[in-house]
Amino acid sequence: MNSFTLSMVLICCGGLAALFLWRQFLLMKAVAVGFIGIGCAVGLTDALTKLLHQGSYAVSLKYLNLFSLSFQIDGLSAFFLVSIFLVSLLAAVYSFHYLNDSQKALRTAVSYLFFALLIASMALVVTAANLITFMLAWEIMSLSSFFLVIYDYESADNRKAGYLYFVFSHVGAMFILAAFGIFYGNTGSFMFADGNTMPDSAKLTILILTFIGFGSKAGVFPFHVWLPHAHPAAPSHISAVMSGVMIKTGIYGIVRLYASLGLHTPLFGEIVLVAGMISGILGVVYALGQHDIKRLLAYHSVENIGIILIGIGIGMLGVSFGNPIMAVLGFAGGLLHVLNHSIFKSLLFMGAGVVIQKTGTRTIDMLGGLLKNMKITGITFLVGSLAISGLPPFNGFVSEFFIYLGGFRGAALDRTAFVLSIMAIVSLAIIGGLALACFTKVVGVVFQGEPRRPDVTAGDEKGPAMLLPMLVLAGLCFIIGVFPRMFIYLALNAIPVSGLGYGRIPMEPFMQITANITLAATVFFVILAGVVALRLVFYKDKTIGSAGTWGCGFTQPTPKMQYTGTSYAASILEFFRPAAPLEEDHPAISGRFPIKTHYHSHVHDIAERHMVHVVVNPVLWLFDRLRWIQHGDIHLYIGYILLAIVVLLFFI
Amino acid sequence: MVEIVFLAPFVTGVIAFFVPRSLGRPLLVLTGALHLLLSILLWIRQPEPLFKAYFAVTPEGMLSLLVISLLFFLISIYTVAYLQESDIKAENIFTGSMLLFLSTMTMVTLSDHIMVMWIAIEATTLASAPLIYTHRTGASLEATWKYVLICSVGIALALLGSVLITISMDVGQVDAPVSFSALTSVATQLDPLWLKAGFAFILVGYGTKMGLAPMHTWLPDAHSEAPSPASALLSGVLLNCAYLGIFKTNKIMQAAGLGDFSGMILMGFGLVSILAAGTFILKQTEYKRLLAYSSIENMGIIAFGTGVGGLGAYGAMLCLIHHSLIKSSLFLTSGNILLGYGSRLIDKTGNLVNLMPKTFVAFFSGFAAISGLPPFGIFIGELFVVMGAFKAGHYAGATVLVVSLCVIFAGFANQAMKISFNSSEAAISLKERASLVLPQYVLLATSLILCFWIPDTLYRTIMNAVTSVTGGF
Amino acid sequence: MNIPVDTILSLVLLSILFSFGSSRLPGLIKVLAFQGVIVSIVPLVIGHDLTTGGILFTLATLTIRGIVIPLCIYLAIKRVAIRREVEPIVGYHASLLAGLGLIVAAVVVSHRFEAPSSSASVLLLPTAIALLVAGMFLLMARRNAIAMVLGYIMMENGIYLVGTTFSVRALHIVEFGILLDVLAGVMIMAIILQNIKQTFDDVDTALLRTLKE
Amino acid sequence: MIKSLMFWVLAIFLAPFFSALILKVKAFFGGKKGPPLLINYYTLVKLFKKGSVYSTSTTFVFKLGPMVSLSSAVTVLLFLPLAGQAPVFSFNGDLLFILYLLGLGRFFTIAAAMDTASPFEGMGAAREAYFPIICEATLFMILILFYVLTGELRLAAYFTGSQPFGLWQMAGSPMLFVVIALFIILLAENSRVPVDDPATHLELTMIHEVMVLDHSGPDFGFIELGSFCKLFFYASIIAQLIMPFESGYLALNLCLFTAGLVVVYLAVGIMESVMARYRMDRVPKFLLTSFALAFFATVITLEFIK
Repeated sequence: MNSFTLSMVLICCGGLAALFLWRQFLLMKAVAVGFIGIGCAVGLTDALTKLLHQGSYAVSLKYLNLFSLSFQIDGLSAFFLVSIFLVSLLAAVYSFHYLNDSQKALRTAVSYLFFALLIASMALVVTAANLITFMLAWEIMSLSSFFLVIYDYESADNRKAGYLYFVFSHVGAMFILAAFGIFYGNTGSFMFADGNTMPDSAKLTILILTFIGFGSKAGVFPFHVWLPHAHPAAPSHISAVMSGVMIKTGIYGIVRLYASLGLHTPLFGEIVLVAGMISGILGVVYALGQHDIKRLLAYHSVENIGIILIGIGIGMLGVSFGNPIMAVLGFAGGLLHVLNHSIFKSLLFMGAGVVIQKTGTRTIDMLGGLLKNMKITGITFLVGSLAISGLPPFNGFVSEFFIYLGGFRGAALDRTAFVLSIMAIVSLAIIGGLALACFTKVVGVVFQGEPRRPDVTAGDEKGPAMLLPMLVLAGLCFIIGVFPRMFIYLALNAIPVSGLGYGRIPMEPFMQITANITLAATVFFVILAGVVALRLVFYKDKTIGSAGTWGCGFTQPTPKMQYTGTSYAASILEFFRPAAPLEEDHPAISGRFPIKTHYHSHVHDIAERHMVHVVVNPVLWLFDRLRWIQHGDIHLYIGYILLAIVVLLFFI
Repeated sequence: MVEIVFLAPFVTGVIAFFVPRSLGRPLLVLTGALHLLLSILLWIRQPEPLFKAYFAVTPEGMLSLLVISLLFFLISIYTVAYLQESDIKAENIFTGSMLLFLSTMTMVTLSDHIMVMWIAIEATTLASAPLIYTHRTGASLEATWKYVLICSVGIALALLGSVLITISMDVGQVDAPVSFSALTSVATQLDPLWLKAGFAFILVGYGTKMGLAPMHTWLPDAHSEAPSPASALLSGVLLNCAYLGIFKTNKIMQAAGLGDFSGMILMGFGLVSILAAGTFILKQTEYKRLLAYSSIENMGIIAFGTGVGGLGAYGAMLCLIHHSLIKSSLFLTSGNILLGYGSRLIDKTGNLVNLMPKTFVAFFSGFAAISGLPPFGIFIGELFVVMGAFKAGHYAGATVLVVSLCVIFAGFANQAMKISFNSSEAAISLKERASLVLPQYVLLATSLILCFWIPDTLYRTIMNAVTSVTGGF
Repeated sequence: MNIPVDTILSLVLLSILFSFGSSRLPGLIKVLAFQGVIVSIVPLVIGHDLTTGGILFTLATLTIRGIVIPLCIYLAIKRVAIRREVEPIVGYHASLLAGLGLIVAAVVVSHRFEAPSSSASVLLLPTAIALLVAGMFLLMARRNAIAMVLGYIMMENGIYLVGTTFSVRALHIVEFGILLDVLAGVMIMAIILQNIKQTFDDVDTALLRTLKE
Repeated sequence: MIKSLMFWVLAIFLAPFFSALILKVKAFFGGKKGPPLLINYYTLVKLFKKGSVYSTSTTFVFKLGPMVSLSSAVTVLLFLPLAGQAPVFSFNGDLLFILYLLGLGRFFTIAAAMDTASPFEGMGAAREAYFPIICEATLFMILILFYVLTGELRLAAYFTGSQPFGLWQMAGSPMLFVVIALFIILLAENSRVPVDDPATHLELTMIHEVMVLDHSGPDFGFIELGSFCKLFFYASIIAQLIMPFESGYLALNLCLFTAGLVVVYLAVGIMESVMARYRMDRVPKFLLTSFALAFFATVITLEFIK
């Protein structure tokens, strides 16, 4: 039994064991977390070794006497496996203290079962080597994650979220199924490997259909509608896994299909690139408008998926315009961003989880000043925010750096590539700026200043099992940001299988880039150290006073007067109003003795609006028109039979 | 000595009419067990029938027979528990009709002569009519009336179709017994015009019974009014029997080289049925009708797959088997829900997950299974149907299929989640005894296992059944 | 041209028109009985397989179609004292016109099929089709449940006509089974009729429209 | 290397001096004598001597802010070529690093401001987070232009070497647009009039100044020094754009460079003297013009080249 299978078995055992032990709450949690954790660790080491010493490992089982379930671990799969197992491992550890409601013991056990299933199915998705296997794993993944989303089914919102997610993932799966049908219809084979033996038109159709299907899983605008509903609904460690790695399986699918079909027409690369820009910018804009911290993070997943797609799109353009360096830079950047995003996004969701568990609210504008009592959470969250804003010296910067370099390569090419690259670069810049604005808002409002409500404060941050994973992830953000060499190497090892046809990629130039990043980071730290030293010198035996914040002459400041996240984002949202219509509910103050008034604002997601107006309502209307055919009159029913016969007789 | 398989339940059925309920219930279960035993023996031994002219052991027949007896055995176990919970007047009639129903359906699976097949199928209608009228209410009466009349009219057309096929023999000066097997062997000599006409009438006739739109109109009424075990039998088995008739006729058409004609028609009816099902699933208010319409949908998929042929036909066969297993389990579960909430309206239910956890497990996994989610078998069936359709180049058809599957899922998922998770004030008196949930679990487990591993003999049987309609994968 | 057969068949066609015209149930039943008798003697007149078995079977058919079925329906009416109108959805005159129309249509359609034993009679196939469609017409155009049952019986007559006379290889045992099925069907329908009468104290199917969608 | 380091140190020390020029110009326009040219040094020294008072609302982030912003600004100067002299560090793509490092500094400035729980500082922070977004877009536009012209992504490559004039040769007149765009960005990024008025006394209308209200003593000194360096960075870029001459002699280069710097600072001063501050909601339009200019320049040039 090779170690991959071993890890699968361990993980599933963990899930099942939880189901049997649910009466002893702590024991159940310990066993489940233990098994799942060990399983993930085994899988992680296995994937890492396979990624470092390239080469593909395949296994195939007989299925239904006629078909086969075949699995294959090549560079690409291994790369995704790394992030899957890494995040799942930490999320499992986190869950030990996060799921602490012994009233819900059975439910917790069930959630562990589906959690294990989710991890296993994700791993199987990225290792599946033929269509049947892929669909099987894919659907199991959707189903298990659905159950995790409706963990708190008591609230109607969560039920709606679960329903949305269920429908979206199934419809997406149907698109993929149709694409696979065309695949099989043209090749007569179920293996991904045989993909390149069909006409280009079919290839393009498949790529586009799968792009829609996988996009609806990955949360590409406008197929992201389910995402901001589902991720807040799930428990935080699940949100971490879903947002961190599950949606990446969609990215994997896109890359895998691209690799197996080997269709290098610019068109698809352009589609991916444009989709990436749109989801990137709109994702972060909507994120700015959110009041619920987990919804905000969910929208940031849309944004980062956009960045990843920009990277991959640049890579694809590089391939189709015969520019290897651009291609490699794009793909490397995109893939590395997959890993990076899985790290800092799960870190942020875990942080948000701690906040929610301790304060009991998800509304940003009700929080404040948490940093004083929640040092570790605050610092790690700060690190995550810096990383997701793509600032050096953290990991987000590295991947964006590579994507930028690729984009600039593209800017030197001819027309279409040139225009698209310019757009890509500029939108990346805008995304970066907006992300910075958004996370200064979150950090500033949630963790800094004073508590906005006296009743909403965090006493402490107990629960080492929750803090440890966050520390590890924060550490990773830092390490990748300063010493990216190793991780770029991993990403580069993942590329060759993606059908670029360059064979082995020369490492040296890219290693040089990483060396530069390391250099710059170190320089920055040296100078920072200098400044710190300077500060120490300056403050040597000086009087450090302490007083309230200066109210600029205003004498009665209250915490309620602090700038809220809503007002913080208002001016930027104003700039994007056409794309993000803002709905405000604010009865004007009137009369001599005005009654208490309120202010609610909500940023509408145009995709959600139009989905309802353009898709749902017409379908319902159409089918409502048809309902009369079954109106209970037997004479008419017999008429149908006669009708059917008459119609058939015409065909004879 | 094949005939005993349907004679035995016939005898016990007749007996059951005249015994008190204390004897009737065990008789039901015993007959179920006996029937299961007999059909397994039949499966292993493959004996020769006495009247070769009328009966034969065909692979597709064997498949349906095995499914029937397995289902009936489990359902009979459930029925006993169900009867204890609910009060049914004239229980002996119920029991007797169940057994007669079983015997007639068994006869369908074994019959080889066209007319005998017709007789058997018409007999199923007559035997199952009392089941639908069990509750003795106005609505159930109406359902029975529609069921009997519409099915009789439809099946009358099927009779005409059978006659037309014999005419096609006269025209083609063929001299062979009027049995499916014989006809398939001499199909090429049959007169195509009359054969086509015959197929058309048989399709509409048996299609009425199978629940293909637009002849499906009786189905939701009958399924919703019948007591749940009966609905399970109707939906899980009866539809397969009707399908068997169409399948065999389609075999003849294939052999006669009219496969494209029959395939097209089958696909057309399949798509129409799926669309019709979608229409009513979207805003359905009663869960039993919901399940009934979902049966129509699945019958549509099966017809479509059969029409596609090749991998599609294989998928259709898988769908057929798994649909019987899962849909009957769902109907049994709906019986629990009805006993628990005392209403067939979805709005009156809710919070099943807490109020009846065991039933919830059965219900929700049944829902997941019927909507084609793994690890249950319909998933693989639909997968093959869609892929086969694309392989055969029916892009438009496949597209319609996929789209309507999406719509149906959206509707079904909505209702299923309402039943399972919505808040509810209902007070549940029902105690979930093992015999009220175990049958469903067994059925689902069977489907789950069959999704990953099909015993070799079963596989070969399926293949033999399909090969005639298979243009190779 | 086969005089006796065609005269008989034309009688059948006439009976269709009568059935469409008749407003009272007893009359309708009488027409159906008459129709059943004629239909069941057609094989004899066409005269293939004049074996004893054939003759016996024909007699059996005659008794069932011509006597038993109409009788049991008549009794059903008697028992539950149902109002005697057929409650038409399509009026009588319109029905008559429709009847004429569908007879013509049947003749036209029958030309598309070259009947194997058209030697027997030219009117055979048209009559069969006409009976079939006329039965369905009654089923669709009469609200009274009993009239609908009678329509079903008319359909069966048509099919019987096709079956017994066209296909040479009719095995009597099989046909007898069919006959029994039809009989049982009608019996069950009669039972349901009585139940409907008891439940709704009327057999107007307009009452049976509660189950929908 | 050593020379470059010396230049770097020199830059840090000269940055406050040049900023004083602005004050002088404003005073001149105001018909006043104005503060001495070394005013900024006096201020810094005074600040460094003082102690500090910290708000009870603040956390370590508040103390971290000044240090990070200062060190980011200083680090940026390391990559800046001065007077045709190669910078200390330079690698392919260092410009990206520079821009994002300045972003890091901004992040911490904002964080420090939010730390004080003061509504006014929050207001300033929101603006500080908003306007630079457009500036970055403009900068990247210009970056694309330079990259396509020179094929290099190193700041040093544009202003050192034998052909500093290259950009003008290749781009021609559109480079004028670039200069203007860069100037607008300089005004915005360093919160000068018309985007922000460092001399105003109404907190509601401030951007940068209001964010540092609560800082005092050496911390405030750091912030001041940092903003001087930042201003110097942008100014010297523009200076080397408008004075793209490379005589072989270091001294001469130095003079030219200084002249360029003086011109830029004077321009800023004049701007501040003759213009009023825009209303806050007008600022984005102002910045968008810079973006438009850069875009225009880029497209025009590249069309000509291709």
